[in-house]
Amino acid sequence: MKRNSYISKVIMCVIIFLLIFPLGVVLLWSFVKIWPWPNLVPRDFGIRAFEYILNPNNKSIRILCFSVCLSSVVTVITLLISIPAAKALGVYNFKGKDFFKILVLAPIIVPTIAVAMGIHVAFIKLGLANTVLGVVLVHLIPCLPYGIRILTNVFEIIGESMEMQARVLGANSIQTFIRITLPLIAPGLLSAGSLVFIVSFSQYFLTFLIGGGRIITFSMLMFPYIQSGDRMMACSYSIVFILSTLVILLIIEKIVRSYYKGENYFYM
Amino acid sequence: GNNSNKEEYNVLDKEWKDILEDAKGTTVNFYGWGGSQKTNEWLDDFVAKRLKEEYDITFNRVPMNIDDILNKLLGEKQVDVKKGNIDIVWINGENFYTAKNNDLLLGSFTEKLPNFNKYIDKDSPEVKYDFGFAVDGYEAPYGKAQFVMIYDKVRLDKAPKSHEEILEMVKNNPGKFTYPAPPDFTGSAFVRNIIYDIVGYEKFISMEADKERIQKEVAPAMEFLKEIRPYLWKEGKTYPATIAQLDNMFADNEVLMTMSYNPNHVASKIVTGEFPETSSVTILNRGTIGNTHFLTIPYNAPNKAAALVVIDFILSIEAQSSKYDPENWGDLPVIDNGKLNEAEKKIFENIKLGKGTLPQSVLLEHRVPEMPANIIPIIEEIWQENIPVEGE
Amino acid sequence: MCKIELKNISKVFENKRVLNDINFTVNEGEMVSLLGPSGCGKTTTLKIIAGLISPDCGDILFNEKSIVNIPVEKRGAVIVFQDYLLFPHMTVEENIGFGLKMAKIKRAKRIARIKEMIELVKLDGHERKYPNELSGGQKQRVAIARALAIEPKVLLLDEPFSNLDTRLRESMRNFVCDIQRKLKITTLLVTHDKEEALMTSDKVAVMLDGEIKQFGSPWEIYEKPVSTTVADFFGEKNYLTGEIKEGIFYCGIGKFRTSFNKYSKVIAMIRPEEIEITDSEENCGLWVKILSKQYAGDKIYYTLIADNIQLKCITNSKNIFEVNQKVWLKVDFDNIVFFESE
Amino acid sequence: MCKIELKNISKVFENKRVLNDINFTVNEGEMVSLLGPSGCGKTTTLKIIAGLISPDCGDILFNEKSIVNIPVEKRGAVIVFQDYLLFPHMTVEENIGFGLKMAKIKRAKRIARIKEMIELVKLDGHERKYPNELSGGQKQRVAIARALAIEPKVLLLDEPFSNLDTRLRESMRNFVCDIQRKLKITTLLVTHDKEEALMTSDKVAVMLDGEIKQFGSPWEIYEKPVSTTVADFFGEKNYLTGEIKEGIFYCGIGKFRTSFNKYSKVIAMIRPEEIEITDSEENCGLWVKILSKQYAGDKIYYTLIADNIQLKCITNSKNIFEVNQKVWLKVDFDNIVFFESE
Amino acid sequence: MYKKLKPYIMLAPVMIIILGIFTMGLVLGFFQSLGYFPVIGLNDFTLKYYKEVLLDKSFIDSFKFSIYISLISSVLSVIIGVLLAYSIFQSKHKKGIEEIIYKLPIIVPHSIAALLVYNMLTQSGVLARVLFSLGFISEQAQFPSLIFDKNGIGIIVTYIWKETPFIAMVVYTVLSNINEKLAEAALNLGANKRQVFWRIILPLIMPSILSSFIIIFSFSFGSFEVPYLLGPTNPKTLPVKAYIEYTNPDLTHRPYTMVINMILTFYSFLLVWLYSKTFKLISKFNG
Ligand SMILES: Nc1ncnc2c1ncn2[C@@H]1O[C@H](COP(=O)(O)OP(=O)(O)OP(=O)(O)O)[C@@H](O)[C@H]1O
Ligand SMILES: Nc1ncnc2c1ncn2[C@@H]1O[C@H](COP(=O)(O)OP(=O)(O)OP(=O)(O)O)[C@@H](O)[C@H]1O
Ligand SMILES: NCCCCNCCCN
Ligand SMILES: [Mg+2]
Ligand SMILES: [Mg+2]
Repeated sequence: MKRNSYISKVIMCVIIFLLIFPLGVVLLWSFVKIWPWPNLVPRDFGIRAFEYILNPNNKSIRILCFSVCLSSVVTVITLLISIPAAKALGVYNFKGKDFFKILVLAPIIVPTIAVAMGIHVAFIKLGLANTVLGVVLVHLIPCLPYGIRILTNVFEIIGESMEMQARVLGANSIQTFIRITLPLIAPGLLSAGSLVFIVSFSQYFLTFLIGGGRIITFSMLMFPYIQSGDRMMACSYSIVFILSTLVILLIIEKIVRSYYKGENYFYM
Repeated sequence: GNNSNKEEYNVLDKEWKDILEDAKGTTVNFYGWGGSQKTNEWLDDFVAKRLKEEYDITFNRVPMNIDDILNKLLGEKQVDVKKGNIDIVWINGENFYTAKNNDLLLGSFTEKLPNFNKYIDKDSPEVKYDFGFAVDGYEAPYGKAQFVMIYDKVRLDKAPKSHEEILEMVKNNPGKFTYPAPPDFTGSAFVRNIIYDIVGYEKFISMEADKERIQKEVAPAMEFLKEIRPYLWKEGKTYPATIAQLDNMFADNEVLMTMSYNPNHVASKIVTGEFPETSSVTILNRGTIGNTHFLTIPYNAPNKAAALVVIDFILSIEAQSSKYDPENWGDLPVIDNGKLNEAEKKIFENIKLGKGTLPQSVLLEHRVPEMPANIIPIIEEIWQENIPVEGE
Repeated sequence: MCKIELKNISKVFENKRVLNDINFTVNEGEMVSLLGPSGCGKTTTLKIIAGLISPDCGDILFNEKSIVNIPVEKRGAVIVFQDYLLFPHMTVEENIGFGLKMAKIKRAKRIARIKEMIELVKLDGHERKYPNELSGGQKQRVAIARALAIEPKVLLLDEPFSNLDTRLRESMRNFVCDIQRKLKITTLLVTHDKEEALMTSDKVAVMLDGEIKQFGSPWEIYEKPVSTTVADFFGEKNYLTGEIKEGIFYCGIGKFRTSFNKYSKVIAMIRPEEIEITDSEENCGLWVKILSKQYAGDKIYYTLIADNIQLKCITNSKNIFEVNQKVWLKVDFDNIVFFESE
Repeated sequence: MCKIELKNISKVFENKRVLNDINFTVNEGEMVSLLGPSGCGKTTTLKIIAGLISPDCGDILFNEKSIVNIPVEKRGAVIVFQDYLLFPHMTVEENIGFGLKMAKIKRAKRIARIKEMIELVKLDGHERKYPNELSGGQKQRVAIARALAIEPKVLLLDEPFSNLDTRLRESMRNFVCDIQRKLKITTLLVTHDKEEALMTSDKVAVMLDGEIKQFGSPWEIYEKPVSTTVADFFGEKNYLTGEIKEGIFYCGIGKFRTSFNKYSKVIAMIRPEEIEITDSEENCGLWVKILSKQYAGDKIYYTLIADNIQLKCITNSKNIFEVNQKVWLKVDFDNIVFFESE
Repeated sequence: MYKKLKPYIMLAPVMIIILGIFTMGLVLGFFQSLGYFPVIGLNDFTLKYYKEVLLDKSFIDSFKFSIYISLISSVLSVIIGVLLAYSIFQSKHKKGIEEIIYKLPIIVPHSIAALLVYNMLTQSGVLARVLFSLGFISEQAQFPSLIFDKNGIGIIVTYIWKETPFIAMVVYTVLSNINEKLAEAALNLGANKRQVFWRIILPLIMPSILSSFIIIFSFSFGSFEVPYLLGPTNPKTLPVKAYIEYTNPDLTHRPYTMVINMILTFYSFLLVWLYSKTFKLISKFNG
């Protein structure tokens, strides 16, 4: 028993190291001026990129805040409509269930550029192009599959019996949802939520197209630098991108946990 | 804004002072590639600030790749959107051709711009033609680029100045040279430069887009590329996909040379510290391709008046000289030197040349025109068919 | 205060008819026990009443009104599930207070009520524990407390005491019955404990294979079972097949006088506790041998053999006999139950 | 065939001592019942023996060898869990066959064994069902079958029959006992059913508050409880505090002759079934009134009152008395248990 | 009646968005693949683009390469991801920092991931430098070609790096929702830890593994960024081919883009469908 958990600890540490080390290199690169072969350590450091990002003229920070809000809204909406769908797919048996299960994956399966123009035309017709609402809606597309699939798995495991118990005790469907379903799926909600946030936060093609430049997100600022190969810029933007996402996710996690923990103390 | 639909329609009929009046207090949306810190900074810090001071125009830069811009316009065109978002687009070459051909642009507007009339040599092929296509006033020149190759004096003592010297260099330094695979913009330009260097440029300038003919003409160049292939990086079995990667490989000492369509590129890379101080540019003796990049206005620009004002401002001495300063951007000016007075000439002369770059005069001496844009994809196709080898 | 009527309820699961035309009525404030072997459909019946499963056909009336279309939470019928179903993310307190909160009971009142319930189910000191920190019996008590806390109109108990020891079971049972009587909660109790069923209920329903086989007062069910299967349900019985002719019952172990004469071919059911054994010969005895013996504290279970027929016998543990001992057996055939045999 | 010894086992959960210095031995092939109120630590004890929880201190020996460092799966001690813990993704068959598969039993043999077990626990026709399609009792039977299928050395049963009806319970119990005896499986049975404990076990351990209070044969435990708490465990008792002087027991309801004379200040424990009531005055009777009565099929529970002292009495249901009737009470004070009182 | 409709009602909002926004896009894309694109003057329906693309000899190579990349990377991601999730779950005595940091790569967009793997694995990358300074290689050229190589190592590594934490996160979420007493029960019945994992844990988390596999497989099968940035010049993956056609300023190339995309879409659906079917078969008969 002891030996086994030792082995799994080692496996865990090795994998985590391999996952994290390259990120450390990214962090390093965001301060690197020049790093010629075969040096193990960069020759010269600088903070040009961070200076640029913090320069208010190019509005990076303002756009970052806007992006965070936008993606948060997208995340909330995605989760709200994913929960019933996931519950239907996870708990109930009905005709065409398998079909729906594959269909919700469509946005991942169908390459975005194949549908982009059609979506754009449709959004223009609906008057949604170049609006925040339009961007929010179009972000739902790549986000929904993640939300639904993860929550479906969770619902498959927890089933419906707890909700039934709550109903029997006099909770109506809304109360049941808030008091029982939500807390029970909270861990899954956190996973799904963070993933959805990330997917929305890193969307740029659809944002370009539907936002039309009216709506500028942080990834739209960042991607040109990645493409242009300015590693210091790209890495700095990435670091800001990663850190802000991380902060958001940690805050959400804290809030969720404290909400349900807090219940223990002032639940009456 | 304070310009109704009707006025927009007639913006090209208006007096310049009315246009200035209309533009006042409005916002203009400038769409273009946003992958260069210097370029962005110049627009955000200099242009935006000056526009506000001078014309009370709010300058909004939107970083967007040209293909996304075109797709957006194309989508709007399908539904016939009268009022879009884009006021100014940074464009050139094939993309301009596409936009113009599909009626995505406002029309001939350059004659309206006082600075265009005052400073630009309208008869220069670099202004009249964009990759061989007639501009017809649909776009105004913004800056000039010219193909150069970049090397590090410390690592490579003799920079190649012709295709023969390139062959010699790769033979001496196997695995230390490569170029981005077309259709990368710069990689494609390298291939064309080799073609020019081997078979001359003249016959291409007015050539039809006929694949067989082109194939025959470029055959010697393809032979050359095959000849150097075994001495290239990874024995020419694969090529970097983007110029950005080649730049990084050069910065990391993985290869001896990189290349650029911007002769001042090396200077800014030295300033940022990415390239060593000893980096320098070289050009081919038989000339390297130069081109001009332009600014245009989409057919459905919401604020055409301000777009005109902004483009006019960018054509001013102040803007062009500021842009030329390697401290700011280092982009070659489009202004005709002959149309400047002494004081104005002085302004340009006083600008310190960037590290590692060549003086404008040397560049202009070795400048050859671009091929027509519709030939380029054919050449890229030919390259694709001839050069890359499938794995063993 | 709610009268429950089940009318022709049927339910099929995967081609298997689990409930077949169930009909019974529980009057206001009554406590009815539902007995039946494992898998006969008891839980399903409760779930249908609560609204967790909808019946394939039939109707359920609460106070003469059909409720099949009323949502679960509006029915006011609370189940205590066989497998507890405590909310894992809530403490004992919170679990118990859940229904009260749903009913929007004021905080102060709620706290008082939770405290009261916790005392009644003897879980003081466990208030802040989460379900996974409780023992089986403790979980069951929380489930009971949670249901009773909201004083439901209808209480559906699915083997609520199965994991409790005898004493606790008794006290919980008394406590539930008290509340039930005081508040006139119409109650349906599923239990496997026949004593529990007989002692606590106003009526008993015996269910077999998805059908109600007998529905009546405890006394009726125990003393006048309609069939041997129902009878068997209250402990193993001795059955003697035989004939009654002119007041005499002829069977494998002998002939006995009886006053019963409805049928001639009969099965006599003799409860093991109706058989007396002694070592002193008294009137009209029968000579049997003890085959085996099991000590059960206040009782002893014997297996007797008489003329190749095995008989079960339960006596109190005052007279202890040994295996293989020969004893005299006494049965009062006047008071036993006869079923017609075909 | 395995002797189990528990030596000074203790366990603390969150500052609460759940097991306190537990010591007992189960001999090879013996069946020992573990009784105790809910939450006293029975499940914890079983889990410690199986290796699912490690004790804070103490040692466990299987056949004189310490096994605290042997992993769970090597111990060969199988638990039937109180909450079944069936594998939700496996059918009934697969659940039952799981242990066999783990033991690398050949397919053909496995199938035969699974079939046999399914028949024994009477689940024919449910082979292909998943746990969530089973009733409570059916689940419990699968859990039992799953454990027995692998014929373990040590069998730990945690209230294995709590959700079964009396008859099934009895037949399952007999079946488990048969296997247990045949294969000499050392068995520890947690049960709340005192009869079950007394009837099936070689020894009984009574656990209270994490301590073994008494360990002995069923007869010892029932007839010679070491304390009133142990005694109470087998049903409610009547306790009379009094004094014994010169062969006479003086107490609240009168004075009685007795042969017991160890202590003078005593508590007499009278089991409700040791009290006889009649309506005809016989020798040495006492006059009492019936306060309440509960019908329980073969028995009737009476509460009697004599001189303001309530007494519980259980009689068979032959003589039925009415509430408020006055009856004569008879107790054999020679054979009752006296505890010393302080 | 309501009971029967309920799941459909619950799915409705999602379906309205997915179908509503998607159908329009898909139909237009499909029309364009058939050569109908009026705005640029293509007005006739034709199958010629399909024919051209399907007959192109490099198409098959690209197709194989795409499948190879996404299959290898998805399978490896799943294996490593499950291993990671399970080992974190196992070694979890109290909540550690590892529970957060392993998720970091999920936050990183794919293009940054490509950049990052590039930084690590090129001949002048961190790994090569480390090997050089340890004396394992004496010059850059000795370092194997892992980026832009025909085996797609760079692409695969990037996907693995990116998707492993994704799998681990999903699996870990599900793992922590599984009643851990089931594992106890299995141990108790004589299963060792390995068997507990294979027989109890894995089957229970299998549905989640399946759906995350499908997600990452279709994602990597259909996205161009990583192979575009790190792939060899030849063969290109299908999405890269489609992307290059898409960015061709000559809009008459657009139908080729759409043909490739339609083929991609078709095959993805086919593979996902086949996969879930076989999975069902396997799980039915393994008893
Ligand atoms: N994980 C835990 N954390 C804290 N306390 C626990 C935990 N598990 C059990 N307990 C406590 O330990 C005590 C003994 O539990 P155990 O499950 O052994 O009781 P039991 O004798 O089996 O009771 P029952 O008959 O009700 O099943 C109980 O008071 C219970 O609340
Ligand atoms: N979801 C289901 N699918 C298929 N069969 C089911 C389902 N639920 C229950 N059953 C079957 O219906 C029958 C009745 O189940 P029910 O739970 O009502 O029994 P019960 O009387 O409560 O038994 P127990 O005393 O064992 O709990 C059982 O045979 C069971 O196997
Ligand atoms: N393009 C960025 C998308 C990031 C989300 N990836 C989640 C993992 C599955 N592909
Ligand atoms: Mg049941
Ligand atoms: Mg227990």
